[in-house]
Amino acid sequence: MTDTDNTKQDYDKPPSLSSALLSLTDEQRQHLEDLSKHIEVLLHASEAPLTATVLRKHLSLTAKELTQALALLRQRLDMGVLSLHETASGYRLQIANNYSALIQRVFPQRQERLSQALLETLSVIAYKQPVTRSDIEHVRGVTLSSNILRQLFDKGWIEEKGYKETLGRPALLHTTPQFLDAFGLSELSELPPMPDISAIKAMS
Amino acid sequence: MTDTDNTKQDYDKPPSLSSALLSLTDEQRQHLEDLSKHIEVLLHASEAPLTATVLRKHLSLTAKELTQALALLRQRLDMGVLSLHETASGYRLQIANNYSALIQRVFPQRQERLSQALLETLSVIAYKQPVTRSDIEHVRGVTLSSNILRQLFDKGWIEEKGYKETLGRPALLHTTPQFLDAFGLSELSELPPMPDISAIKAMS
Amino acid sequence: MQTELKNEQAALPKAALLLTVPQASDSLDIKRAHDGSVINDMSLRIYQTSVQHLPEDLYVPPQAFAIWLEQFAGPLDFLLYLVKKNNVDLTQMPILPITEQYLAYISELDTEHFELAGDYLLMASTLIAIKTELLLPKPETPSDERDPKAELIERLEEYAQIKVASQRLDNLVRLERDVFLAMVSMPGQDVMNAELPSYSPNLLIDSLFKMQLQPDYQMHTIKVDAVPLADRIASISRQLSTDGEHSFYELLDKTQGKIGVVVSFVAILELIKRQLVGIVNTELESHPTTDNNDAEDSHIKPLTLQWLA
Repeated sequence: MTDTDNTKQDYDKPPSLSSALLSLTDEQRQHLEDLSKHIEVLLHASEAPLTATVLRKHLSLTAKELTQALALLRQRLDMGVLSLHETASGYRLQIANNYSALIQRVFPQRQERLSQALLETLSVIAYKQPVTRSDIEHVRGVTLSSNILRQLFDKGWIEEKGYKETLGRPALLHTTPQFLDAFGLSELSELPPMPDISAIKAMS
Repeated sequence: MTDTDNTKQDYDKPPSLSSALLSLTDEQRQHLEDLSKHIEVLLHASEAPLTATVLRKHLSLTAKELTQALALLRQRLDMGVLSLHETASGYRLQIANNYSALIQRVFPQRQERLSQALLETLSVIAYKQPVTRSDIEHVRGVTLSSNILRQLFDKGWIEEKGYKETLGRPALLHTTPQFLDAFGLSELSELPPMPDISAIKAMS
Repeated sequence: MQTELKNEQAALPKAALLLTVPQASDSLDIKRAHDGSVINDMSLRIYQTSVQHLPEDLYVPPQAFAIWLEQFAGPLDFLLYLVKKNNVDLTQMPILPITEQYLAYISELDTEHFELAGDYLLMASTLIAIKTELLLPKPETPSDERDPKAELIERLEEYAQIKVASQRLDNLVRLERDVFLAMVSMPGQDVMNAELPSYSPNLLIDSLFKMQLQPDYQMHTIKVDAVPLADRIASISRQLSTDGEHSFYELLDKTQGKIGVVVSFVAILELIKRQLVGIVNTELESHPTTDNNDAEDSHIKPLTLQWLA
């Protein structure tokens, strides 16, 4: 698999890009262009980062097609404000680093404020892990917005690990060591004790 | 304000685009290019759509600069997979319509379905606003579950505003701009027409 | 699919509870009726009690019951269905046979579960009232009272209108079903994280309290909300439920000035009203702070609050 080789080159163009794309016919190039757009769509739509394996599976790509399509995608993104970022858990699209000052100026609250919906979701995952998406919806009684999960993945506070052996094999969500760091805990057992929710619910 | 003029042209290229950008010097063009990138960054980073007024304020733009920068942004987005969409509460970036099927296939969990009970409740609020809870119960003939209201509040589609001057001063429910955004409407008058009574009678 | 079914159940408690098909919660076994799939060999149960025979003039094939289970949104919806099934004009609705059908249907319900079917029973009583009126000889002098049958038909019409409107609403191109927002991540963590604050784990617990204690959206909303009441209620609930009891004074959060104290006080009142918190009588105990105070203060008894849940 080539996707782990260029982990550290997120913001550089891979050196062999142009040579890899040079010898293509127009038709091949158009095909690759389409593939790169499909990859971009999936990255924009996914809650969690997508690994090379998952991308290849969903789009039926060969390893070579993936490499070439990603190269094309990087080329196209260079004209805009996004960059393709590869983390341990997969690829994701993020706003290029040089715009961080602009974002912080316009949305100073963007980083610090955790919405109630986000906190509730995180709490359910932290206390009841491993949980599926529908477990969270069941506890909270409302549908879970993709945007909230995406934010939790972005912060690196949750990860997908394993599947529940039930219809559709939904992914199981866990909290990460970064979550513990952010909340000043050294292990999960240090979480404040769970309130007796059923007692509260019965009375209120 | 020019931002209301092209409401209906979300997916078409504005007709006067090229002529508006033709007479620019390289330097002016570069400046506009930067502005259009800043707009793109803010739209990506914002949790809600951004109005023309907000964009102009944060980026210190004249009305003309905004129009030109948005035109450039649309031009650039055309090469990728996103589209600039103008809604009741401002501009937002969404994945171009022709990729919806791909997303629905790969991420079926992103497709939010609404129950009949929720849709009926929402319709009563949307068509008869302002209404109280008991108005909704009267029309539907069913006790209103707080779960449905909670979901509608959670999505930000409805809000309480004012009270009905009757026993108990019950709160009045209205739909919000986010409701319009979610259903692709720019104002309440664009709601699909209510079926008239005669059609209903014939139907049964 | 699973999520969807859960939502339906949560959203339609009345309709979903009224009729339960075996393993209704197991989405594997229920084929979506509107997909046109046939459900075979389904024994019908109404509230755990299996129904041997259906009301005679209301034979509904078992497939239709699956539709009923998922589709009917209440008694008006069910009545509309009966009217349609009898193939009559709504305004010409033959109230007697329809009432008979409705009541025959409802009578199959196990008496133990009648309280759950409140909405359906309310409609049943309305129908009985109308039926009675129709059977009694008409009073000679026309009364000013509204004709209950006309009123019912009006309600049915209004409901039918809303039902169609809701289907039209559902046909609109909707965000997050037909079109999707683009999601991107913020610039690199290290760049943005420079000023990331550290969070207290109590935020998590407070959010859970808030989720459970959330008023039913019937409370008045306060515009200027520098110190959110819900947050304070959650935080005080956490402190009291963890430690069992606290002195009133300690619970008044003074870090946010007067407003903070006032909001804390209101939060405590709210919790007392909901009987989650009680006052412990501590009249004769001496309080450490009273020792140094003058006589005037010493008659103020320290107040201790206790978690009751």
